[in-house]
Amino acid sequence: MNLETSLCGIKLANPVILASGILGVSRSLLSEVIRNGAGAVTIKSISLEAREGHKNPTVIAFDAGLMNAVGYSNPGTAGAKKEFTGLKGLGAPVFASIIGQDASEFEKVAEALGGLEFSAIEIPLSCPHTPGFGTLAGQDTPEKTHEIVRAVIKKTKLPVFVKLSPITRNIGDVARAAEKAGASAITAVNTMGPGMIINIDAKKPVLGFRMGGVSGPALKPVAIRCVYDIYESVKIPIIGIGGIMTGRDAIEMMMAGAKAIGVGSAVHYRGMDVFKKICSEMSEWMYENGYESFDGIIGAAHG
Amino acid sequence: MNLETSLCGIKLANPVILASGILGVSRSLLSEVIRNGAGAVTIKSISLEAREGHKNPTVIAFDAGLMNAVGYSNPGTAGAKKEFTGLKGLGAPVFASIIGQDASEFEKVAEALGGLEFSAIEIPLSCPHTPGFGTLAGQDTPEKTHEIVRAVIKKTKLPVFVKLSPITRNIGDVARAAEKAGASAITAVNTMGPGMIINIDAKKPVLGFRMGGVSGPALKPVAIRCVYDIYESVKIPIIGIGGIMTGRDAIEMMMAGAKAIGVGSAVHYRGMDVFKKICSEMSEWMYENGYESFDGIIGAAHG
Amino acid sequence: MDNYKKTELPEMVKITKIVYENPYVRTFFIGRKIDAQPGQFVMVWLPDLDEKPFSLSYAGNKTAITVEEKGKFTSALFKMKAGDKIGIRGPYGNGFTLKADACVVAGGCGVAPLANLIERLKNPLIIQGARSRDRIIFKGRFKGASITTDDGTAGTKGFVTDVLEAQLAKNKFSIVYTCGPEAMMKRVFEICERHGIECEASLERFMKCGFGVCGQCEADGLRVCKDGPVFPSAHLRKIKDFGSFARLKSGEKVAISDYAKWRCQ
Amino acid sequence: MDNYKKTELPEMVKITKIVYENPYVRTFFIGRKIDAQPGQFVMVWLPDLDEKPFSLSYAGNKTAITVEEKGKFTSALFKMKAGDKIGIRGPYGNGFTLKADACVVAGGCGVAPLANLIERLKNPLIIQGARSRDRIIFKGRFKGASITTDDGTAGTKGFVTDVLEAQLAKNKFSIVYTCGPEAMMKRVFEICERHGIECEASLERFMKCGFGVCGQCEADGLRVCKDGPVFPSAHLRKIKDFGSFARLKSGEKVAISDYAKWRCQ
Ligand SMILES: Cc1cc2nc3c(=O)[nH]c(=O)nc-3n(C[C@H](O)[C@H](O)[C@H](O)COP(=O)(O)OP(=O)(O)OC[C@H]3O[C@@H](n4cnc5c(N)ncnc54)[C@H](O)[C@@H]3O)c2cc1C
Ligand SMILES: Cc1cc2nc3c(=O)[nH]c(=O)nc-3n(C[C@H](O)[C@H](O)[C@H](O)COP(=O)(O)OP(=O)(O)OC[C@H]3O[C@@H](n4cnc5c(N)ncnc54)[C@H](O)[C@@H]3O)c2cc1C
Ligand SMILES: Cc1cc2nc3c(=O)[nH]c(=O)nc-3n(C[C@H](O)[C@H](O)[C@H](O)COP(=O)(O)O)c2cc1C
Ligand SMILES: Cc1cc2nc3c(=O)[nH]c(=O)nc-3n(C[C@H](O)[C@H](O)[C@H](O)COP(=O)(O)O)c2cc1C
Ligand code: FES
Ligand code: FES
Repeated sequence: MNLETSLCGIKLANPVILASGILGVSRSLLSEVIRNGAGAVTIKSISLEAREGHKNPTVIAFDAGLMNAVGYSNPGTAGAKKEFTGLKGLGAPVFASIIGQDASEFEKVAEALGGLEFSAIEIPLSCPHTPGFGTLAGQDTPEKTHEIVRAVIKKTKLPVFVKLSPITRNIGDVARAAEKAGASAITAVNTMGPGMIINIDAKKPVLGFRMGGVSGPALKPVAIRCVYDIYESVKIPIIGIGGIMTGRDAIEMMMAGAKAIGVGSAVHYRGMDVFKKICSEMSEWMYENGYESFDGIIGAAHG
Repeated sequence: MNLETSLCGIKLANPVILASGILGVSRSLLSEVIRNGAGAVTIKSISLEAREGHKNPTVIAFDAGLMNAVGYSNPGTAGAKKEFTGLKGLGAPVFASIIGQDASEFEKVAEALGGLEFSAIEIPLSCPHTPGFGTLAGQDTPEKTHEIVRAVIKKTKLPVFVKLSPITRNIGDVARAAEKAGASAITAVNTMGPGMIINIDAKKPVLGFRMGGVSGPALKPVAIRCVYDIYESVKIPIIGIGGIMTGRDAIEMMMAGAKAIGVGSAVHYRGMDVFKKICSEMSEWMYENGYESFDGIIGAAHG
Repeated sequence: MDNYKKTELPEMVKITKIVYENPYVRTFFIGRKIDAQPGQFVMVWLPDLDEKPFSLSYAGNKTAITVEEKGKFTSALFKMKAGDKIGIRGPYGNGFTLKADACVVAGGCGVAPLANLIERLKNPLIIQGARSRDRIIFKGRFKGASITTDDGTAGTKGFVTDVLEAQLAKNKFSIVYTCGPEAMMKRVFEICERHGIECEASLERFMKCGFGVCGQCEADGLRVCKDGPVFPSAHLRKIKDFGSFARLKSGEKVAISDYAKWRCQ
Repeated sequence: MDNYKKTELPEMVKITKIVYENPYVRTFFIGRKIDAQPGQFVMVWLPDLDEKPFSLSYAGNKTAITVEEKGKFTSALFKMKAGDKIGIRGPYGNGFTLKADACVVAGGCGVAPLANLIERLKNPLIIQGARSRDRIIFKGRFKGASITTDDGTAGTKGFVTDVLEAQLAKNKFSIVYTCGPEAMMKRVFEICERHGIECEASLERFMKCGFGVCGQCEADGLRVCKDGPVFPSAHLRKIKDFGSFARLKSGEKVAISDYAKWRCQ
């Protein structure tokens, strides 16, 4: 089965993309992920200055998914410029992910990473557990979304993906605001919640930041619904993320309206070769059901 | 271990309460649930007129929890008056749950059920999948919450519990609005999302209403965080609901700030005697850890 | 520890064969083996339309449901052809106990779950009733059934309950299994009570979840989907609703005749 | 199908016994049996403070970690008494392979995971180095170790690498296991390469998740928490960072000496 697809003019060998914040700290790890079958990879989000993030524990796994409050640790634009060189040599497109506390910070980061060989820039306006960023900074309103997208677009010629939060009400409106402002695609969704897990023997929340974003199986139905809503609201392509574990999950996300899908937590449950596994499971299902491309699949659950 | 507690002056043999919408359609089924160890029970929500609710499938179970879009099917106040007679004879407090499309409907339902032997009235402002009600009708804003609570309080002398949604941002503010308006307790939380599950072989969302509220394990960390936030915002007691399966989960919810806990989806996973099971697991943990009451437990994870 | 992963989601399965039992009833064989006890049921989903419970009339390697065309849902089912797919979840509920020296009393489409039972029993006495000759289901599937029809077009003219009374006068049974219109089952149960014979009846109520959480199907504190659909005499005695009341989709409890009317509209 | 229920949450376990190895190092035995391969580690959580990785220095029925007091976290651990509880999750990572004719080269606190290994090996040659006499750990736990100290206060004055060179000149080993300061391990590896001997080294990087998802601990595309912490020669050859670079908490890659300085602040 040929799983080739394209996203905003970017060619992908398959639609399974590494989500931001999982493994994406180094060029070599991105290369490993590509070797394990990802059609494209996203780096861990980069801010203007280096950030240490929250204290440990920062990532835990509970019954129904993962929870994290990494807190956007990253080496800043300076570190990123050293790390992410020669990306064209990796064999698959690499997407930048950039964050800022306001539109002007977003601008600066976009500009700083301009010289690198990224294929697109993703802007998450949706982290639920880092003060100053994402939903805690109100970046998920239609107004702020519009403002930030405009600012980034001024500074880059690359396609801009806007990453939304599942906790945003009327997510379709925000997607529309992003589209109007010139975004090339919507990435949906970031982690949910935030949630909290308390260790009752210690009488303390486990995460260093006390609360964190929920991903994995717990998030999947909410992510599917978000993508379904967004698909009814915009014409630009959607990268569907949230709890995708299997080829069937990926097809489900596409039927909700996603053109490509992102995978994060599944790396924990199924190993780094989950990308290959998902692709072969997709192929198998498509073969068995007589599909030769994603044409009859994307958005099929609508109407 | 003595698990007795009290909630707004209502004595409970234990703090484990049947959540609204699970099993609570008849007096005899409530009686069964009490026989199976519940400290109190909540009826399925009642509207002014009878409602058939959404078409099937209305309740499904996925990897990480349940999803439902029952759509508030209920026999209306007339049916409820016939069904819920002689409640004092059941051996545990029974809480009404009432819904309306606006404050005046809430008023009427509260009034209509006035003659019955309920121990409290719960008002869910938080259903995520029924047009005209809950979050789809914007009943979860501080303003609407205040208005509806005021209206209900005028018509009843019973304690009023306000049930909040985990998808409400700044849930603490809404809890404060409810407290200010005179609510006696906060019930937190209702289902999350909404979410959607698509059957890829049918290419269709499974639920009759396409989307539905997520409960069970997937909801737990979000519910814990909501209760944690509410505990920092109000002084009235909190009934913590969401994904409680075990005695340890119940203790965790109490450490987040709940005085009592609600159980719904666990009936699916552990059977109708889950109430007894949770109580004995709580007792066991308390005994092993030297607790004789809930004093050192409620809110223990704060500070 | 209990299993927290009981998913309850429909799976699309192919209809492999359709057997026309009579002008009103068809048996749909499906391409999935379901190992179920006689008496258990599945929820059948027709995407975009609805989902309803149906007893398994065959289980194991050849699994099937037998359906009477009654309303919107079953009409849609009757339009389907072999090769089409329907959603299935389950099996749900409990089954009949399997005992020797049994008598089986079936009314109309109620023979569906009983047929599956009969094939696992040793020489049961079978009393099968239908309104008329053209409504008899599973003709020839089991030998030696005493047939009754309301109009006398086949077998004895009269009701299954008449045959049951006559049989009980001369023979001994350890148990009577029954499924059919609830009024009929109620009469069968009363006859059994009079003769001091254990009875198991398969009840039918409007269902939503099918796995015991919503409460919709309750009958006097018992969930028909989970504690039933098959109830022993001890339960039947306690269920005051049995033969008298059932709940509409809204949960409103009405006389069983009103329930039937609502179901027929 | 793969298991979707791998929870990774700390469990509070009692410290059952504390052994003072030397003025700077203590072994904390815990009241939970952890069946781990030598070389595997656990994440230790001190609520409200932080969570850090520690190798198991004993595994199985008596499970322990051996800790050097270095900073805020280990100081807090050193204030704890038997009976106090710490959070534990794991074990994580891979272990050393178990081979005959082995040589074990331990530097400082690096002897912790190796001690656990030594007890499962048949007569390995043990070379254990420390800065000075009072810094030697596990004195008497294994017999016949060649001790070196930087200052000559015990054993031979000099470095473990000197002893290793001398041993390789006269003896044959199938493998050399090593753990200690990374500069030391790098030298050990280079010596092994020169002699064509397989080497396994246990690397240390700043960790967050510990189970392979965050990428924080990566070294040239390998995750120290998941693909390591024990790496065979084939990997060590590929890891250009080995002995040269490591990442700060922010993910910034710096010279290993700067990393050490940051860790010491
Ligand atoms: C446990 C269980 C097992 C079942 N097994 C079968 C089965 O094997 N075969 C089968 O055909 N149906 C069975 N049913 C009934 C089935 O689920 C549907 O309700 C029925 O087929 C109605 O079809 P419909 O949706 O087309 O009709 P609707 O669109 O709901 O229209 C109303 C029709 O429902 C009918 N109805 C069906 N059963 C009853 C009843 N007992 N009392 C009153 N009204 C009734 C009415 O007569 C009427 O014609 C079972 C129900 C339950 C709860
Ligand atoms: C897989 C793995 C296994 C480990 N096993 C052990 C063990 O068995 N025993 C043990 O004591 N520690 C072990 N560590 C190190 C441990 O996790 C802590 O990082 C260390 O104890 C620092 O303690 P601290 O938090 O008190 O110091 P911090 O508050 O982080 O203060 C900084 C200190 O970290 C030190 N540090 C520790 N190790 C290194 C190193 N290799 N390179 C540079 N600096 C270092 C610095 O010397 C400095 O004193 C292990 C680490 C990993 C990744
Ligand atoms: C440990 C971890 C770190 C993450 N860090 C980021 C991040 O830096 N930027 C971002 O946009 N999303 C981040 N996310 C969110 C993921 O990209 C993804 O949207 C989310 O986890 C849902 O997908 P999943 O269920 O496949 O994991 C992170 C998720 C996890 C689990
Ligand atoms: C099938 C089902 C029906 C429900 N119906 C109602 C309802 O009528 N009114 C209400 O307030 N909550 C309703 N809820 C929400 C529950 O009361 C509860 O808040 C939620 O399920 C979370 O708890 P749990 O995880 O223990 O199930 C329903 C939940 C389920 C699963
Ligand atoms: S149908 Fe839901 S409890 Fe029986
Ligand atoms: S610490 Fe997260 S991948 Fe190793």
